[in-house]
Amino acid sequence: MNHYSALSILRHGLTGNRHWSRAWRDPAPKPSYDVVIVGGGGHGLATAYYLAKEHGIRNVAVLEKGWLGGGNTGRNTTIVRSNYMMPGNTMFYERSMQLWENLSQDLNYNVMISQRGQYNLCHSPAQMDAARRRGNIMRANGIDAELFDRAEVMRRIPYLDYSENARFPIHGAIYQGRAGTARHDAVAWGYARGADKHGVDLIQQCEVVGYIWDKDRIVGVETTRGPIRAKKVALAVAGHTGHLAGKAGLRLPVETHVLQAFVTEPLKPMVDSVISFGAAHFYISQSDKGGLVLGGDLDGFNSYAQRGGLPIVEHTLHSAKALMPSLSRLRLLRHWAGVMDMSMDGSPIIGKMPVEGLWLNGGWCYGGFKATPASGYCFAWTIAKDEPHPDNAEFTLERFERGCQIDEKGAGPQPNAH
Amino acid sequence: MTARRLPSGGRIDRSRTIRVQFDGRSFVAHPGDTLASALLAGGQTLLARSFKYHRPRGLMAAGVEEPHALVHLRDGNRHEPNAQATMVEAFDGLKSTSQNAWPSLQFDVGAVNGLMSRFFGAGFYYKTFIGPLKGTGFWMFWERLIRRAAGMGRATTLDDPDHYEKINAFCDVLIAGTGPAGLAAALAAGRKGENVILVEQDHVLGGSLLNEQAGAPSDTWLSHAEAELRDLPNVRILSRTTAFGAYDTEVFGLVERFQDHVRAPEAGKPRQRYWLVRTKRAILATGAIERPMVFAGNDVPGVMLASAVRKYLNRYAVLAGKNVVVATNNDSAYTPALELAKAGAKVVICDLRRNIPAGLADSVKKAAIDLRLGQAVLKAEGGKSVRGTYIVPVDSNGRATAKGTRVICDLVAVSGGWAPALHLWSQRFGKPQYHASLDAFLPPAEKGAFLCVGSLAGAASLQEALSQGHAAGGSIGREPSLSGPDDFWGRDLMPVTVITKADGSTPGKAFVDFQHDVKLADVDQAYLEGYVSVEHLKRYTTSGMAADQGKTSNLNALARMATLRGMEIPSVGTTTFRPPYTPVAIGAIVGHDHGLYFRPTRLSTIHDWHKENAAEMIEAGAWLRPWYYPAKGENIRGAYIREAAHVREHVGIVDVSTLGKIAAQGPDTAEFLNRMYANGFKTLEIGRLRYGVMLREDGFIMDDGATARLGQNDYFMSTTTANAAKVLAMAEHLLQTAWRDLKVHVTTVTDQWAAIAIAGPKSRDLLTAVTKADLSKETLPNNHLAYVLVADVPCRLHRMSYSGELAYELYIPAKSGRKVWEALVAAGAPFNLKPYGTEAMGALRIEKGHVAGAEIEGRTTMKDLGLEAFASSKKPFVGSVLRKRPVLEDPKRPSLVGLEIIGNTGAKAGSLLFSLNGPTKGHGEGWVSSTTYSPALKKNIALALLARGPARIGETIQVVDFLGSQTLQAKVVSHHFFDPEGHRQNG
Amino acid sequence: MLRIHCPVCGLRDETEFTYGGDATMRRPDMTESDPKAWVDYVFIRDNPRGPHKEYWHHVTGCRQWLIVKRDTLTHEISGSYLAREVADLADEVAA
Amino acid sequence: MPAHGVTSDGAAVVINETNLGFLTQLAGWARFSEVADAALRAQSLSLSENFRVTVRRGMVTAWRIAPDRVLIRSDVKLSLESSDDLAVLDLSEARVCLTLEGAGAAGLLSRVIALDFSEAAFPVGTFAQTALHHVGVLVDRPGRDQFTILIPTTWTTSLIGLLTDHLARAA
Repeated sequence: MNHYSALSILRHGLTGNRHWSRAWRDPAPKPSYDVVIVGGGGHGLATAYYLAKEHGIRNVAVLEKGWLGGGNTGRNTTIVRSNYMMPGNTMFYERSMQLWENLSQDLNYNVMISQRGQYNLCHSPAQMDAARRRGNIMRANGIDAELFDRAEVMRRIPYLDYSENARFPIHGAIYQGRAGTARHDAVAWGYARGADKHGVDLIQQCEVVGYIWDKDRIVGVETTRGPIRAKKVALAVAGHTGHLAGKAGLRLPVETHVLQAFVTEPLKPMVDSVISFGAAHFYISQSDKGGLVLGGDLDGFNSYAQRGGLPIVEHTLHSAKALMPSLSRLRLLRHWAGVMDMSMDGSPIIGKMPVEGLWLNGGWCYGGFKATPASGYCFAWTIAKDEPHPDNAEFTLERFERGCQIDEKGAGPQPNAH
Repeated sequence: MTARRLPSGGRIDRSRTIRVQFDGRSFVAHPGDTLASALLAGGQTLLARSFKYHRPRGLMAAGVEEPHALVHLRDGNRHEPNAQATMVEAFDGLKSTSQNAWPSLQFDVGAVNGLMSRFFGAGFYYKTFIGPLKGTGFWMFWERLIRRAAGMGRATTLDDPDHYEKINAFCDVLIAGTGPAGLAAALAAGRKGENVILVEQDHVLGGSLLNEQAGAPSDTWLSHAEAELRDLPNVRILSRTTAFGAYDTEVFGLVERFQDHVRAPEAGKPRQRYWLVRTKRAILATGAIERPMVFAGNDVPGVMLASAVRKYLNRYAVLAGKNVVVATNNDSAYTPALELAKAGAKVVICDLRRNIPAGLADSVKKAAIDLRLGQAVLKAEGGKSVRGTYIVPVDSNGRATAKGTRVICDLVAVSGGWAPALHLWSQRFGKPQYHASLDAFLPPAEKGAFLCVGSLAGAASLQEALSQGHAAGGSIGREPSLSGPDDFWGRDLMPVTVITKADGSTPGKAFVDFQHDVKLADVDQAYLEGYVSVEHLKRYTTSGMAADQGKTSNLNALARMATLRGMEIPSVGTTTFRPPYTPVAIGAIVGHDHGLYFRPTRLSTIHDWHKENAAEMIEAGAWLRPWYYPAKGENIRGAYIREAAHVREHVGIVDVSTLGKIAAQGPDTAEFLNRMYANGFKTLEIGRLRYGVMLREDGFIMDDGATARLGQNDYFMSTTTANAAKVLAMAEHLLQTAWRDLKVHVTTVTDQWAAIAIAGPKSRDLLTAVTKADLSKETLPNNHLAYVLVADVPCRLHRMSYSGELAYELYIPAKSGRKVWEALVAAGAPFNLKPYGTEAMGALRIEKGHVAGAEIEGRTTMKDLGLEAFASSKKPFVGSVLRKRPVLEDPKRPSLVGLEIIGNTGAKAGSLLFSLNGPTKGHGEGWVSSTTYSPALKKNIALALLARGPARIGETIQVVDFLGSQTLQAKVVSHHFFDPEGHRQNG
Repeated sequence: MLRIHCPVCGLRDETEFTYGGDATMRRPDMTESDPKAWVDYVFIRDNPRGPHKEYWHHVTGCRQWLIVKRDTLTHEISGSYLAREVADLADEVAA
Repeated sequence: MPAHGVTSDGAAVVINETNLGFLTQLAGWARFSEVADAALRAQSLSLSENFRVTVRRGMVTAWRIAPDRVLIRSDVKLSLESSDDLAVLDLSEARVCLTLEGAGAAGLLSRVIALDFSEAAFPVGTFAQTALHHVGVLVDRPGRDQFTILIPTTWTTSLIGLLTDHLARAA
């Protein structure tokens, strides 16, 4: 295993880059493990990493049906932030932010955390009030937040539409300076390399097709590479949670929906922070490579196809030009889609399931990427200790029958509204 | 490289001369040229600098696959970055400049990166800049510099002066591509009478036929075919149009570059048009893109695709070089080689294959071409222009087997086979099939409603392409017949494109992805590090992720990885293609839907009066509403306090037309309302009103409003402005599914009625004067309605109060809204009537303790908001079971209270509440939902949700606004601040 | 973009409709007082990967609620019905 | 109003707001066909089985807008009463009537409405309920180059603005 540093780059460069070793091993599955994590995305890999690092549980396998990081980890708009106001969410996402802030050093892998700040624009006095409530909760919990009036927003991001023509004038914005972006693929690879270093087996091209049961207890998984027994089976399969939980006889408060993302041709630096439009679901940032990364609404109907439609392309680009008229002559380079587990209140589920032997981490809606470190951290804790960490204590499956939905938007039990 | 324009030939209009500019230098061109062909004709071979190493780059291609020649186009507010010179039609006065180079294209400081390239390998950034300390500061310091160096073109922040349109189109068959196969398909389908949309990205039809020498036999067929198609009224031909995306249910997105080939669009013409096409079936005839080869120096200006060299020669009459090395692994490069020789170039062909078809060998011999079989270009030499090649004999893996020879040349024409342009197909259906003999991915000839024809489907000859097209179109009329050169690339291709030394390395940088500067060595390194799946390879090296989306690189990267892994290409995988096929301008997709037309605007029929009377307007969902009516020099605070005080003292009117209104009709309406609302509605009498609260299915409050019973079967529901559509949709859903037993119809009548609230102690007097009706307390008590005439307009008067004053809502036939409003204003003078806006309305309702959107925010229950008394316990209603879930019954939940702020400063909505001496940490004990200065109480007051709220009345608490650095104290009081007994509204 | 057949209006763009989710969920009777039944109805979904019966509201057209049979993996639509005309919402469209 | 102009294809259009007259919705339940048909016969009309075909006689027009609803435009107010089988609703104030005329009328509508306005797909004498810039409208085609659009009153200014914006940009 190479330690990464400027020095290692120098050394390998001088020897023709012919001696790099694998970032992670490619082991064959063993017959049994202490913990089998299903899903080799950011969450599954982070879980494995923290299981090994924090809890010393190293006899772990991560099973991935395709290639590591091939799901939503590699399909999102890379935004990280911790501006949540609902109890249960606030500190969870802040833990994630704090883990992000030192993640590159922790993993010895530059995941390119760029704390370039995020603006949530407000377009009415009511939105300003709601932003103030959110910001105050953040501040009272030790999280940075600022509220800007129109003049300040105009000074900071002058290229938005402040003209008479703006259909929804900008009244102000709530800003989190520590928010920003990360290099999404690097997050998966960094965790993979870290987990591997601690002895975790990362097994790609290994699809889970069913469970091994001992009476009514799950004791392993059936895979395309044979049966693998495990003391604990943990699912972290965003987009496919319902499908795999279904095989264990669980029905979930989750619908699977498709979410698109967009990138323009590469440009010299233009947008230096993350900006979220408040008049429609739309946000924009610029990647280090120069492409403007745009995000919008869900396509709106149940879908497992990693393919979006034109209505949302139009909706997103309408919003783009409405917010920033000069985008008009720039060109959309590519749009793609991922499938999201949209939960009934917009918040995730992390915990032990009513089926013995099964743990689940899912229902991330669009919040999954920014949650990756805390999700892995808390899920690992929950699996290792058989009880939730305080930061994920509210993310239970039972909250719906108990009446404590964590509904950040107040949109109600309508998955496509979150 | 010594390109020049030939004295004759080509498909350009030599009768006219135009001038184009590049980096301030002027070039002569002719209509029919592209910017690329004009620059090439003028000898400008250096056009760009590469992304990472800032290497000099020229033209590699002549079409959409061009990876190098991206330029800035036009200037000022029409400035546009990243334009492909090969796709820009030349027009007189065209201005272009180079990008990503400093201080100049010729001497670019960034080229120093090239010297450091051994350290900039795959994954460079992931391994460096991690920083010695904790935190993100170290990386972010470097990131600023890296961002500046990255990116390609520079964008303008000026508004786009041009306009765009969207057009909805429908057809029976959409045909993408007007090469021989596409035209044959269009002819057959057109003759059949199908509605055809025929799409061509070029400005002329013909596709690959245009690369034939002018005057070729196919020209006659082409002109006849085009003439016939243009005569068919059922065929719509869209040239300068790209089908950029294929979507579900046979929907295609096209962008027509309607006026992009001129300096500025003609007056009235959109720059581009976005066609949204719904078709029954699609015929894809999008052709194929030639593959480059991977060898050292394969990016040096002067190394071009053989097909591009041919296109420049035959279409633009530009001879790209005099001494040409043709490097190929298939037959298709022989035609350009022969044509180049004929045009006077000295040609050497090195073909990887040891044997070639006899016919080819003969013709080459006749043309005195130096043919070297079993050889390949190991290295192209040169900096800003190619100077020569190093040619070696190679084995079947593309490895040099012996020392080679140096051949001086000024042009290298390369063909590494062809890749069918299956992007549209793949966008829709995903993974295509790999065909080993063609070393290419191909779509199936037919899938769903898609047919693929021509080179896209691997047609082996011009005639086969025509036949496929003819059949796909419906085989109507005579099948076209044409013979072309016998040079099918797939006939005897040797599937090797990577040329290395015997040890597998390249003597210099060999590029796989040109635009992103991904080298063969980067692929090799990715392999070493285990990034071996095609998606890892792509993401780790960024191969295929540039603006050309890997049109020339995907297959070569894949092939290399397959070699390294010792696998077949399909086992390594293929990436699926994502729309758009080529980048599309954002403005084109937006059309008119920006600025004021980003979303439609909803206006009350009284709107113009408000504007004429200087109201400040405010967005409320899609509506604009009067916010306040400032007197001269008055700010919002002054205005709302004055307006609210005026209502309490005299009388005011406010436009409430935005309230949602629903007609609920039918014999079972009472039962329907009884189920919809938490309140009982069975006993509501005709002529009476009742306030109601409606829950979501999960038991949280959804909306509130008053319902009037107008007749036996006839009810009038009102909703909040925000929730009107949601309530109607839910009612329709229940009535059409679970409650089909109910004979009820609901219809929106929001637009049928304008509405004005008249509030204040003088409201009855005013209305009596205006209506001449008896509106006394006895005839029209609170929560009753009456039918009145105002200015001869028959209206309905609801007596109900939101402000807590004696108040009415007047429902007016919408189109008479302004007339009635003006009648009230006119008659109001003696009563000192003033209009008021939503801000004063808010102040009044807060004084009265009524909840609104800030309290009904999707997470509050009836209990939370002190509305429990309205919930009937005698009947089930929507949400009645789930509202009783355990956590929702917890008395510790934040519940509605009033706050009297101590001191002279008002609290801000969104402030948090804490116990007086408790810590100000965490989520607090509640929050301030709505605030106002109360003119009636002469105090700053607020509505708030406070844990165990009602039990804490009398307590003093802290109100903290961290964001505004403000800590206040407030007394917890009942939210019914003003006239809690309702004397005024019931008076 | 989906093109959805409305039995009243004909084949229309998805943009004329709003989505209403799983149509196999049967709303408990109004008199049902067991919270479990309501929790199930309101929150819990089968969320199938493949054939799906779902509500669409033709909101800018005839304002009818439809039940559409659509595959969540391929997006292929294989039938649409007026919700009001389907006798038993859970079972009828199974054919 | 009227607004004269051309589309970007150069085809002429005239947009005009005309008097709607009276608009009445009849809705019903199981006996709707029978009851509505009877009510329509009083106006010398009949209930169409078809949701596309406009039924017109003289100054009275009927559109079957849903299985159990029909919308009637008339020059005089209809004297109909609600009953247990029929719900009568006056919507005269809830819609504004816009006419588009000229060779460019269909082309202009194609730019703002997702429908096929070719004569084969949208024959003269038919109608459709659809979305114009996200707003539900009813489009009727009394003549080849002639369209009538019923727009919800409060959206009218905005939608006319969008239509005339197309003409203004194309001017």
